[in-house]
Amino acid sequence: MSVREEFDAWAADGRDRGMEDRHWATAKHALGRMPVEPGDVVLDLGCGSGYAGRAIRDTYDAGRVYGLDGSPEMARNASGYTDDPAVGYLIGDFGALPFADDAIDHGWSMEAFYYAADPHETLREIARVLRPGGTFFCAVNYYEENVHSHEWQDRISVEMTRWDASEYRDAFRDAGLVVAEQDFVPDRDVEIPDESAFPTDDWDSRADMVERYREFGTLLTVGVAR
Amino acid sequence: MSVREEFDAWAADGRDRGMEDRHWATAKHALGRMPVEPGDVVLDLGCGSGYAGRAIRDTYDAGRVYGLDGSPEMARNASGYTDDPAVGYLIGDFGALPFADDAIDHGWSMEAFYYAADPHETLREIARVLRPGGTFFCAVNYYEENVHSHEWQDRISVEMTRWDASEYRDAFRDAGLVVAEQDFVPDRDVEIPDESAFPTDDWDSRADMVERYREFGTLLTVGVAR
Amino acid sequence: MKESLLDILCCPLDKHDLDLEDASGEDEIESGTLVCTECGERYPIEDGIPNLLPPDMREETPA
Amino acid sequence: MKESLLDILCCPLDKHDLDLEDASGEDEIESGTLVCTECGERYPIEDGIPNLLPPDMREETPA
Ligand SMILES: Nc1ncnc2c1ncn2[C@@H]1O[C@H](CSCC[C@H](N)C(=O)O)[C@@H](O)[C@H]1O
Ligand SMILES: Nc1ncnc2c1ncn2[C@@H]1O[C@H](CSCC[C@H](N)C(=O)O)[C@@H](O)[C@H]1O
Repeated sequence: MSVREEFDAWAADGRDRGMEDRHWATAKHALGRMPVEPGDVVLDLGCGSGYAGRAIRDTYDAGRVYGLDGSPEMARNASGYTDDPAVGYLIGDFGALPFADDAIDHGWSMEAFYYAADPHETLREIARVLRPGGTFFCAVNYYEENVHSHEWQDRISVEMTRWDASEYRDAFRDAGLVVAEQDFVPDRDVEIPDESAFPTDDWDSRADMVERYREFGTLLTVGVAR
Repeated sequence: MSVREEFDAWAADGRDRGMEDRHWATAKHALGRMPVEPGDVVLDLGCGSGYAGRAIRDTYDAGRVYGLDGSPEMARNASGYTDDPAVGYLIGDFGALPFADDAIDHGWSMEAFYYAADPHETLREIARVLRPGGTFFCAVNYYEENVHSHEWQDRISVEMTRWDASEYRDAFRDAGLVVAEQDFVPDRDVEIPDESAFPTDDWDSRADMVERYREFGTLLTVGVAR
Repeated sequence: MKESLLDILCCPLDKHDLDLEDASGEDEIESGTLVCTECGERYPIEDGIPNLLPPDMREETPA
Repeated sequence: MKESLLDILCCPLDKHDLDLEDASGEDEIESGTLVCTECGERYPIEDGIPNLLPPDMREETPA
């Protein structure tokens, strides 16, 4: 199945908003670190419901924020959630970004980058569209160290790239991005029930759930375009 | 009083270790974000007891780590706390760094930068000694937004620079460093007593103490050399 | 979409500029076509959202 | 200090290379003098720690 078919279905049954709720717990911390200045043009890659772009616009008084998504239904939903004229959504693919060289001040992506058919090519595309000194904040919950995420591939028809932290750093550098920081951002918001509640439907043990959310959390890699 | 006299006295009465204990709560998180690779040369500016350099060496297998401090007694103490031959300490001033151009892969500074007599010149010096793509992690607890820190100047004879977050970003950029991220890193380790314990010797109200540690915490600005 | 987006958009295939054709809408462009000034490839704008997927990803494919 | 530190050290004043004189110590340099190859300024190494403060900050000043 294509990205479009898979995620159009997610958007149609409301999973765009469900992801927003789950991802916000770590996304808010990573978003808070971005060096966005008033007037900047920011791009959200794989925007889903588009919440990150709206938050960037509200927090930093960004000039224009664009959310790109390969699923027309995601872009349509995202568009419907705001009437801020400085926020726009468009349909496009990670492998062929429809932006001019150096057109973007900062890039953001949450739980989307690893769906790129060719992640190396996507990083090169991001390096191309960012102006020199622009940053790319890449946040993922699906990565090698997070063993609890490995099974996610079984539940989705789109192929996913599972790198570890050092593979992210290497790939950024290969694409010409300087790695400025890397971090595991814990999710401190998700409620973890008492020991007595385990096993739950999703978790064999409390220790696993603690490790997944409070220790591994979201892997954030920040690249800077030269 | 000079930096040397002030901080030699601190080192002599053990305040180097006291600072290490207090600063570790936020420093550990900022240190954990550094993109240091095995073999890298890392510089700790205003190293005090030198704990950050030792942690960088242990965590990242850095090639060589140097702690620079303007207080000979601080450098001597720091030197005495390790026998790792890849860790070295030296006496020097922020205003005139004794390193060749592009000699350093990454720079770190915790609760020290604002003592620079000319902070803009110090940033230019840091930009000079970092290789292109090298990062400078600048962590401070004394800054404009942290109103609870303002009185610290009264207790110390060295003049301190009190910038807010945006002044840090502007000054980094003026010195030729790209700002890659900025964050308020909370101190979640310090124990905050129950309401009934307030006022304490140091805190009028619990709300103030919560704000100082859990909300403001340490201001981290990450710059990248071009 | 706002017309200002055109300043930074380009053809996803060859990265050349796009021309806007048959635009309609009031404050914003609600529908129209973006045409590559180099390769002539056409990208639709529907309900105010431009679709800049490469043409082979744009077509409906049966599941 | 290890001799490898010399690779990246320079004179804090004019950023020129330093020569090591009168070095003593076994694995590491315990004492000696670093001399600027350009301006001739001299920086002491004591107890293995080089003092590269600019000369006007190095002297003992009464409080
Ligand atoms: N190759 C590709 N090009 C563009 N978008 C893609 C893509 N592969 C996946 N996506 C989009 O990436 C999103 C991943 S879900 C994450 C959505 C949002 N960032 C959030 O944090 O909740 C989906 O909306 C999906 O349609
Ligand atoms: N101009 C200057 N040049 C070099 N070091 C300086 C300096 N001004 C202050 N310092 C040093 O900066 C240190 C500040 S105290 C912080 C020490 C340590 N980084 C920690 O986190 O605990 C002191 O050791 C002081 O001697």
